[in-house]
Amino acid sequence: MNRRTRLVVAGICALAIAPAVAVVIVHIPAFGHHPLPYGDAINRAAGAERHVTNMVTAVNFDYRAFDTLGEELMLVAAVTGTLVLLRGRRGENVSDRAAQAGDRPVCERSEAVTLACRIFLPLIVTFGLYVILHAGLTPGGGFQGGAIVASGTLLLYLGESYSLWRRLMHSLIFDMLEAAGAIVLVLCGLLPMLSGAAFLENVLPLGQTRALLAGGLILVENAGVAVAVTAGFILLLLEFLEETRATRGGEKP
Amino acid sequence: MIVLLILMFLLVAATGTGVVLAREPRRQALAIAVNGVALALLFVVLRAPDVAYSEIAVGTALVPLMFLAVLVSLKTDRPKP
Amino acid sequence: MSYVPWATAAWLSAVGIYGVITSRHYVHLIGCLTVVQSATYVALLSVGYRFGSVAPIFYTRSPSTPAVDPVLQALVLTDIVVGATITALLLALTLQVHKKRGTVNPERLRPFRQ
Amino acid sequence: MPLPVAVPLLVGAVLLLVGKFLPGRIPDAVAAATAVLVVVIDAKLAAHAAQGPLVYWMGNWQPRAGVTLGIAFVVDEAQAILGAFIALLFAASFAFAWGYFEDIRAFFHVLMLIFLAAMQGFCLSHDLFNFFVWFEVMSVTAFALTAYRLEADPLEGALNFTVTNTIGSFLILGGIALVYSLAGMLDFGALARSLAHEPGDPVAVAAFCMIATGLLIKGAAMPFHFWLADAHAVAPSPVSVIFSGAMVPLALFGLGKIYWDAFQPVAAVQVLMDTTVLALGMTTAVIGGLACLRQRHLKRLLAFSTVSHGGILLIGLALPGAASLGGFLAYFIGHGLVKGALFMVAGILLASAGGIDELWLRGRGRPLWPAGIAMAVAGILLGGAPFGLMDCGSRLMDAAAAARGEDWVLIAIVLGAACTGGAVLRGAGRIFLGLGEMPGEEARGPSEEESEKPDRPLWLMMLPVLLLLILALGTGLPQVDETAVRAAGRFLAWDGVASIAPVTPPPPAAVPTGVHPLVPWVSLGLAVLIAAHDLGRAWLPRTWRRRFERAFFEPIFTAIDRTHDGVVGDYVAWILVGLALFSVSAAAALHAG
Repeated sequence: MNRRTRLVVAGICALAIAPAVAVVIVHIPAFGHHPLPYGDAINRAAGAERHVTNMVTAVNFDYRAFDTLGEELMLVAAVTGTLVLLRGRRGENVSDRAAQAGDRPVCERSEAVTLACRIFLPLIVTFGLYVILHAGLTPGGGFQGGAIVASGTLLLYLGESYSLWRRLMHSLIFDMLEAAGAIVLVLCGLLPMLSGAAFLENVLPLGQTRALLAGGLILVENAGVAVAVTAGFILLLLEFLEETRATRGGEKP
Repeated sequence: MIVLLILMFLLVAATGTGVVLAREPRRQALAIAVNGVALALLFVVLRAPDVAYSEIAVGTALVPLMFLAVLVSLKTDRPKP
Repeated sequence: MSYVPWATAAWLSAVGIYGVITSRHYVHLIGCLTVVQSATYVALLSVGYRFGSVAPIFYTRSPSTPAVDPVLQALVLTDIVVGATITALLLALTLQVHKKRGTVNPERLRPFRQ
Repeated sequence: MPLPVAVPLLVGAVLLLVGKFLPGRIPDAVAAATAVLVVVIDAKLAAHAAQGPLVYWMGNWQPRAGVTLGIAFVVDEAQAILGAFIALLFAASFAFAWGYFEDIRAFFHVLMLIFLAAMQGFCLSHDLFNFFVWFEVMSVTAFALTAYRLEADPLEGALNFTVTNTIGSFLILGGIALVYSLAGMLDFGALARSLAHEPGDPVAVAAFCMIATGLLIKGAAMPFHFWLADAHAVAPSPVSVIFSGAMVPLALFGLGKIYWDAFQPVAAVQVLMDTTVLALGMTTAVIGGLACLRQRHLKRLLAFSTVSHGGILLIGLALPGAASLGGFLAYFIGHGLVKGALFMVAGILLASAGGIDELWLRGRGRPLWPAGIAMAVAGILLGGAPFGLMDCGSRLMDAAAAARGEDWVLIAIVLGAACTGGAVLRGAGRIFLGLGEMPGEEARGPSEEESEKPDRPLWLMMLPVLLLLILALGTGLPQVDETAVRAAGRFLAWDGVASIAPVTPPPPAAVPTGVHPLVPWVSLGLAVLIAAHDLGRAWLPRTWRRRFERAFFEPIFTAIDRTHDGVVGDYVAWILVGLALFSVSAAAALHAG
């Protein structure tokens, strides 16, 4: 098929699908008035049962923690796959130092940029950590905070230099951190079984509602996710940025 | 409230269309970031601050960055014919 | 009003698929896939929304305040991870394909060319 | 009960942590031992589940006041046996790959173990979203594993695989959103109870169509199957073993699961299953078989045979009743064993003979004669021979179809089996006996040069092949029919409701016998005839070749070639065609209901 045939085929199909979509849109329960028995049950019960005030965290790390386990392992698998894809060609040996940028000129950063990055970097990382720590109380959690911290570290690259960022972001460490985060999560499932409880059952003391350290196992899982996500995303960024360096003779940094 | 919701939905639809229509990949990376911001705003209005956070971190920072990195290396890469 | 969210989701997926079908650059195609994915976020969160409710976070409120559905928000969080990981994998694949074939035009990339 | 998932995940994560420091073959051994351990766990679960379904709530979140709060695993015999089989296939694949991947840090083993865990989760999960999560983990690992060799074709195949299957998973998510808007629940049992109140709701039907399309994309049914030939043909052989033997049929089983566990109360969905899905299965079986004959790239040939047998499995799924589901289960396992063995033979050829092109390999397989015997046996089994586990399956499907007066369904099964068996027998004859000087239609099939690392002794690679074939042959006993039908009957009666209501054993279903005892012979005869025809073309009269083949077969083969062009945009357009088909037939089904 060339592009035009393809579009014609797709158009005809769209004509067949569109009425079906319209029927569904008309029949779906009205927006803003859905029956939500599951969500309501959680909203009613979780605060008292798990001593956390962020229901999304309660769902993510307790009621449906098994989903989170799968999700984290998906991240691990995807990062591993990306590493295979990108590192396979370069070889493992070179991946722990900054690849040569060839004959590219090193661009000087203006002092204002450096200064701004030096100010914002700690702010962003602190904010990320705050988001991670307050998972049980206010919006946020290991996943969001981890992503924030990971993107924050890029300011090092922007403000200082690639090689400094590369030296600090030692890939082996993040490999291991990522694996460790995943192991923590699986163990959160398995260890309660040793005491006769169910897989992923929250057996730890729950602590005080509205306290930072409340929620029992939720805290541990949150930490595991935070570590795995931070390390995973830093690794992804690392490999993609390394890729921009790996070839010689490019004209543009 | 309803007006705000409708506006946000339309904004998301518009920026999403923009992502598709930005055929030049470098501009598209920017369009993705804009779409991410629009989505995050919609999520706030839909009372989902947790999701908004992660959309901001992932959709407007990490994903466009990966796109840009790939575009740069596609450009510098000289494949053997 | 009631139809707007669903129409938005349908529109986003339609326009995204259109982009995938007509794309001439694999990176652009991946961008279009993220648009299709954003349709799923919109649909899921719209299902969980309820007029006159608060976010499902009861730090300053009593847990009996009517709130939107936290389960769907957790699902969307997972969905976002799915999206990011798949995007990363696709981008890595694209990079490698470019190294081997020298093109990222989806129409010129066909395994088992005769 | 969560152990089949948790154990491989833990081992995988630990391997990722310490893989760099492990010497030599330790990751191989650890991974294989883990797979064997999962087989043992699943077998124990199957033994326990013989009394009744095992229900396990993750985090001990029992349902409260009729509302399910957490995620459940529901294990009955059928699922536990499937899980054990999948883990067994992984063990065989690890044994086959012994020493094959000794590169950096055991990444291969990590990905494979996560893949194994995801399949176990997908098989046992009883929660719609959790089901999706494991489906997605399965996809992500599969994408990465396809491209593992980092050559041009694997990368392109992996891209097509990723894009099409990602669209599929978005469709599933959309379906989940629709279902949730109706029921506000995710547990299968709760969903079924809630959907039973609205048997004619178009939203429920649309949700089913979207989820089914997503699963059929992964299950490679027409017209969603295009990615499969590109991906399975280029993945490393040990990975193709899993893709074809377990992943594709498992996606189809997933379709059965969401249908029987959740959507069965919706009348229009029943109609869809009876008509559209059955028709898709039959078309897939035939088209896949024809396309299979056309190939000269051996792994691509096997990939199309997977498409065809996936179609046959879909027929077994679409016919209602315990007998045909029992047939599905037996055929699932039988096909997985045979197809696994065949992909391993292809791997042996890649490693030891240095190629995968059927015409190039002609006669070069002679020194590897044990592999040739294995390939011929596997071809006979694929062709529908009247013994072995696959035969149990097709016999039961035969009986189920006949019981509904739909005997004509058998034509598709026979054609699919005969074409694929014929193609495999042709390959065996040409490669290992040097027959077939004059190539036929397959000569213009696409191919490429490739090889895999030639460092493993033949006996090591033949061992798992033999194991799989012996299992496929030796388990075709009459008792198997009985077990399959019993397990299927209990699955149908229990699986959906077990999470929310106590269950009692269903009345034992009678084990039907195939009503057409000649069918296997016809199918096998046809397969041998096809192989003989293709290999003996040189002796055929020229007028026959010109008149008959050119006029009749060439247009078909050309059309098949044209559509399988490898362009991802086309594949996505075909997905739209399938969706349009579902929309129209769903509208018809709703109208009729």
